Amino acid sequence: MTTTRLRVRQAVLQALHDELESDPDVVLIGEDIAAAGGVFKATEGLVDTFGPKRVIDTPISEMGFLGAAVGAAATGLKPVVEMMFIEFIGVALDQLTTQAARFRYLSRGRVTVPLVVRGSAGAGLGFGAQHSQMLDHWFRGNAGLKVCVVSNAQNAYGLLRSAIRDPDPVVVLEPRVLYGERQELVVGEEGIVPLGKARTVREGGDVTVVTAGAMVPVVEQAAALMSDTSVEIVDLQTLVPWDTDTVVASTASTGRLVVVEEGPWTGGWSNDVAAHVSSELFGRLRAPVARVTCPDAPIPHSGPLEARYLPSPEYVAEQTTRLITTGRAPLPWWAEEEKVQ
Amino acid sequence: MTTTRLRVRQAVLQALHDELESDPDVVLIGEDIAAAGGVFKATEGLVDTFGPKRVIDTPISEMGFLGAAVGAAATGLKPVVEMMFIEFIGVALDQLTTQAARFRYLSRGRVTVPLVVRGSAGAGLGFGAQHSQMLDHWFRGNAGLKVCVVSNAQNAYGLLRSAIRDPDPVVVLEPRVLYGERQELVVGEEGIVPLGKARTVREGGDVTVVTAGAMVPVVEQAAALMSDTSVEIVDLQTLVPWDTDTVVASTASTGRLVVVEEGPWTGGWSNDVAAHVSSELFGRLRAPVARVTCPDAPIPHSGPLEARYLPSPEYVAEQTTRLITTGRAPLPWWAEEEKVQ
Amino acid sequence: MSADDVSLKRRQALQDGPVQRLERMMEIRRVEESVLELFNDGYVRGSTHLAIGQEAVAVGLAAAARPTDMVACTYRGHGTALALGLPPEAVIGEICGRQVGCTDGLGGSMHLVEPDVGLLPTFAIVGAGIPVATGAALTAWVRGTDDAAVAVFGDGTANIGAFHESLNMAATMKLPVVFLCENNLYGEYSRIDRTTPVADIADRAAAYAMPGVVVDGQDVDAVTAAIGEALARARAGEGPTLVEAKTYRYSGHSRTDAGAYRPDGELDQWKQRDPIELGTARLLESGIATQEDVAALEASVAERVQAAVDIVLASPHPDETEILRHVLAPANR
Amino acid sequence: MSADDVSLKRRQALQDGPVQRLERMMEIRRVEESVLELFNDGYVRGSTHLAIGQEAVAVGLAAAARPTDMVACTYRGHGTALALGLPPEAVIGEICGRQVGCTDGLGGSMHLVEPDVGLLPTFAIVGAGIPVATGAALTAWVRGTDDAAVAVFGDGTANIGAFHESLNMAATMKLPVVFLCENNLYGEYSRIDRTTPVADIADRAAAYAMPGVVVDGQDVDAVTAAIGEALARARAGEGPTLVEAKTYRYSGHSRTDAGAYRPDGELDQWKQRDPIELGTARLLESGIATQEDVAALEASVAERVQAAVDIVLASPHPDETEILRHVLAPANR
Ligand SMILES: Cc1ncc(C[n+]2csc(CCOP(=O)(O)OP(=O)(O)O)c2C)c(N)n1
Ligand SMILES: Cc1ncc(C[n+]2csc(CCOP(=O)(O)OP(=O)(O)O)c2C)c(N)n1
Ligand SMILES: [Mg+2]
Ligand SMILES: [Mg+2]
Repeated sequence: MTTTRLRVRQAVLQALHDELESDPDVVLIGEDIAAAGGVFKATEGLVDTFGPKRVIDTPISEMGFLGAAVGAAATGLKPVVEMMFIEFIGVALDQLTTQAARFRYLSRGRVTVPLVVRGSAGAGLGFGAQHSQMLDHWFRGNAGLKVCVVSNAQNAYGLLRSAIRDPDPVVVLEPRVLYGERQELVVGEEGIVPLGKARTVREGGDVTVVTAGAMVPVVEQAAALMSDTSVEIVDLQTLVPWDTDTVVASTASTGRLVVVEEGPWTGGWSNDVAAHVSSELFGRLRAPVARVTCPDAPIPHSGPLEARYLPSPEYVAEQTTRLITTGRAPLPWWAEEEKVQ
Repeated sequence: MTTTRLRVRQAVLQALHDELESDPDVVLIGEDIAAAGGVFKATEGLVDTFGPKRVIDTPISEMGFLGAAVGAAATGLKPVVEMMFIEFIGVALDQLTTQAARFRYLSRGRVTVPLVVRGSAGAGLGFGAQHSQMLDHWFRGNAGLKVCVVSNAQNAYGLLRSAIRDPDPVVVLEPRVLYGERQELVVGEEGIVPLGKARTVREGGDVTVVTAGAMVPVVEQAAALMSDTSVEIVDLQTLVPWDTDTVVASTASTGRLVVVEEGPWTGGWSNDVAAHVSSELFGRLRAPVARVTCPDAPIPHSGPLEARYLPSPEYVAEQTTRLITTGRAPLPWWAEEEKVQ
Repeated sequence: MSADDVSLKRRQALQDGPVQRLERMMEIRRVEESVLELFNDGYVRGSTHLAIGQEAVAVGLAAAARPTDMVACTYRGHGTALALGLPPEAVIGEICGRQVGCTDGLGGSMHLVEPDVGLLPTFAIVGAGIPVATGAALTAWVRGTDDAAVAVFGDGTANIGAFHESLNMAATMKLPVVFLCENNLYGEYSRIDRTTPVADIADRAAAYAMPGVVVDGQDVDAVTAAIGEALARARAGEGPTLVEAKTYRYSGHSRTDAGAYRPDGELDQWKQRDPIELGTARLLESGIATQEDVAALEASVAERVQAAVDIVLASPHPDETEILRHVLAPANR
Repeated sequence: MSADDVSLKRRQALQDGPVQRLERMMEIRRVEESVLELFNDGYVRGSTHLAIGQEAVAVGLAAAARPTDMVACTYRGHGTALALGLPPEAVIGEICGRQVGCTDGLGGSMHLVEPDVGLLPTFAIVGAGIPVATGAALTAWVRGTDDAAVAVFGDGTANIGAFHESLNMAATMKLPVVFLCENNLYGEYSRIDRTTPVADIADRAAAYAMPGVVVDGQDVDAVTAAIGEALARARAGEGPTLVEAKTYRYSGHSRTDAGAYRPDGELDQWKQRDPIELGTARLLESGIATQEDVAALEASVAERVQAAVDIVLASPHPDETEILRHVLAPANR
């Protein structure tokens, strides 16, 4: 078992490297990923090693190059597309959801699309309202597509390798705010993280907190703040299909569930988790399922506002504590503010 | 109060006519909506009455004309865009979600986008995997945008007029399968249906069924099948913001909630409703909240399969009855099938 | 013989000569006419887009391309699918949602497919196939094979962003792809001059420093030659070509459209250059076939298509469990 | 005097003469330099895209257009915003996320706005502003006013679908819009020849039967004239024009980019045609200004920008409750 210390961005690079090396059908496609090594340097040097037919720079044409990746995948390659900021797929969504995710079905398994779309995502760096969203909701209600979210260097590496090997299209969201985070991780085959499996980050008995992506370290910090509470933390890793078994089992054992999502209150995956668990464990929960999310608002640029917009460790701890002590789902901060007004 | 008997498509036409007439800033934009009167004939004759500067044919350029509508709205017009099949917005989503829905915020209220996007949506007519989805999930998790779904001629008329008058962008989904349905409805000011308010279709005491769009008549038929059960039916009408008060009050009185959604199991609005009600009425429900949806699969063309894909009155009745009799959320049919396999 | 063997054989038959190409055009016409009848008899749900009048483009493409050249085609794809090799029952069966259809009836009229003769799943979203064909060409470019790809699309589609992005990208990278515009003068109910300020779509090639060629889309030999040349350029690493075939659809846009927006006489004028009649006349003139040969061809085509219709109507709808198959790879469900 | 009055006054000042236009170019340069300093000092979060070297395009546009002509501009918009009239503190304040910024600090560097001088919210998504400007022109066309609209975008953006769709639609409808391409040779880290097979973006106008004009983007007078002509065509109902201004950005694409991908000497070569130096030389030559006048201008600009920076740094961040304001209209929350 090989371990090494890498930042999240380097782990992505390593995963891409390892897959390019082990499978000649893997190609990378995106804007400024070859000569320039990518805006986030997640493809740095790969064109030197693998050449310009494996690491392919494109014009600024998301529909064109995402669609080209779909066509390449349908004809035998395994393209990995870099969507520099995941918002950019808003000009090309059709190719992923309405084309790529339909080919298998519309050919009864004869034309398949082993495509990966990696996108940097999420808030926290002041990129403002058009460069800070998670946008997983665009992909989730779309059969044929898998969606995962990275939370550390290990799963940045391991989920990406799984995604590339997967015979169907997969979206991998990489929270931009984590790119610089460093960790000792396992690389090589043992470092591969399967799709569809959650990871229990920390065990505990009082409450289960299910989360993903950049909220994982936030929840870890929140748990550290709640010294009197034994918090079990589950990192979903894959949002579609999400690991219902792990979440239900954990919640059954703690009797309480808080779902912490980076994303707006309305329409996010935390609703799916809350709906499922509430129904599955009906009558067996000690408190209602609580959701901790961002408000229904565009993401502000200004530092203090963006910090407020995102769930903080303090806020997660406070909401969780209130759930436990009151046995009722606490109102989110903006609802409290509205009540005051 | 003026009433008249119209099909859903005619109610849409009437609403457009009335708004074009009462507000010179209203313009219609879309493919083949002027000379040809629209693929679904929802704009028939309007160009003759209001002229080619009010009812505007465009090239096949969804990004171009949706974006133009955004620009026109930002500079004082009130454009109503026809998205012939709502899937087509997959090549243009950015303009609605990332531009239109952000202008107010990014100008602190000084540049606003009173835009309506009407799209025919949903399954049931054999249009296949790329012309049959609801796709409301693309719009829901996007602050700044409202979303409503039509279920009859009255709200086809009334929601559209509200949407056009609304100072913010609104998506109106029109289930294609309902266009031919005829009803006596109120037109004029009294026929306007406010956004954000659900409609209690039928009162009952045993179970609340919350639904929307083309599932409303399906649920009505289901209720008729369940002669021993007193079913209260709530038509949400608006998905964002949805009427939590009406749903919670109804469910509080019946003690049971079934949410019937045309859309896949994963990622749909029924999760939001289930999550909210489960939490809000924790400990006060007689059974878990049940969801009745389509499976996570592309929409099949073949008639019998499409009929199976969509919740039928029989299926809704059966699921609802099982919920009531067992006190547990029934498995959906595809999970039953998987268990058997 | 498996279904795809049949398709391949049918495809190869086009190489046998002009008679076979004429026959295929006749078959396409007859299938489209049957589809119309089946529609009127209530066997067809959803939408169907007929390509009567455009047979020469489909057959010319199929004659020029290899079965390994991948084709991205549109919802108006019955003719192209038949030309590329799909047997009539696979096409008609799909349109009727029957098991015998090429996607088991799950796709419908707008979704035909047969990868073994190069037909990618056809596209119901305007323009979506253009980047996908470009991607198929990318595969050939990456692998260094001499395969090429073809994107088939209409005149109206030349106004959508994917057209622009794909032509630019293909030209920049010199990808082996042919952009084949079937200019039938209309996008749905709009005549081209109401949506497009240039007369020839081929002129847009200059914006990408790419050759643009106009070809008579009613002349199967001319189409075959033009696409053949473009494919040869592509295989030689000289990059993409935009080929515009001037053609006409006799019917309206889709099943519900009578085409009333067309100027008087336009249809009749185009019918005077009917691709099947032109093809027939040429064979007769050159002595390759006699009137009797042609009549026999017509009869055998009619018979074959009728047999296909019978097969289709005897074929069941797919089983309900099919809904859940092929959503994801088996191990991945 | 409200903020927008200040902006309008500043906009009108550009009509006073060449000195004012030179001064505005100097101000833009000085603001961009300050932004870089503020960034290095940790006051700027997220991304910033400087337009040093491109000042003449911004000022030429602002001089040619009326405040009622709506402009859709990009994330590289500080210069255009200042040229159109926004005062330095509104721009710098926004970049620093302060209350004094033009969106109260909620937008940041990529999102500037001032409708009273025609600046729509600037666009951080490549190409998104082009259809929106087309829509602003649509409003003028529907209402029959003689306002026009301008879409500002880069060379790299000429490869995105929205460009194509908008130019086609505007040409078909003869909408009063000017498509202004700031060709600074690079889209992020890619030189234009690696992504675009034509040398002049203006050549693409032919694909829409629209005039395409190349103008020296370093010469503020030339830019003013070219855009002025295009606007006059637009107002006269003659339709859109594609104007390509050849220019150069001295810095990298964004804050983190040193621009190392550029060939040696390229930057220096362009600096020899610096828009501010060219403008200064012209004023000196024509005797409109003396060296002393220019020095005084420079000093006053530096002072004004420094004052703006002071205002910004004294301005608080917006209040947290601002997050929830302006999501929807007040009655609609
Ligand atoms: C993105 C998108 N917009 C609109 C449509 C509806 N639509 C289907 S076919 C068609 C006309 C296409 O015209 P053209 O490209 O000339 O092809 P033709 O139908 O004439 O073969 C339109 C507008 C669609 N399917 N997809
Ligand atoms: C749809 C989309 N794709 C990619 C980007 C990332 N991006 C931002 S600026 C830029 C380069 C644009 O180049 P150009 O049009 O030449 O404008 P310039 O930056 O040179 O002014 C890119 C690729 C984006 N913001 N939006
Ligand atoms: Mg056409
Ligand atoms: Mg540039």
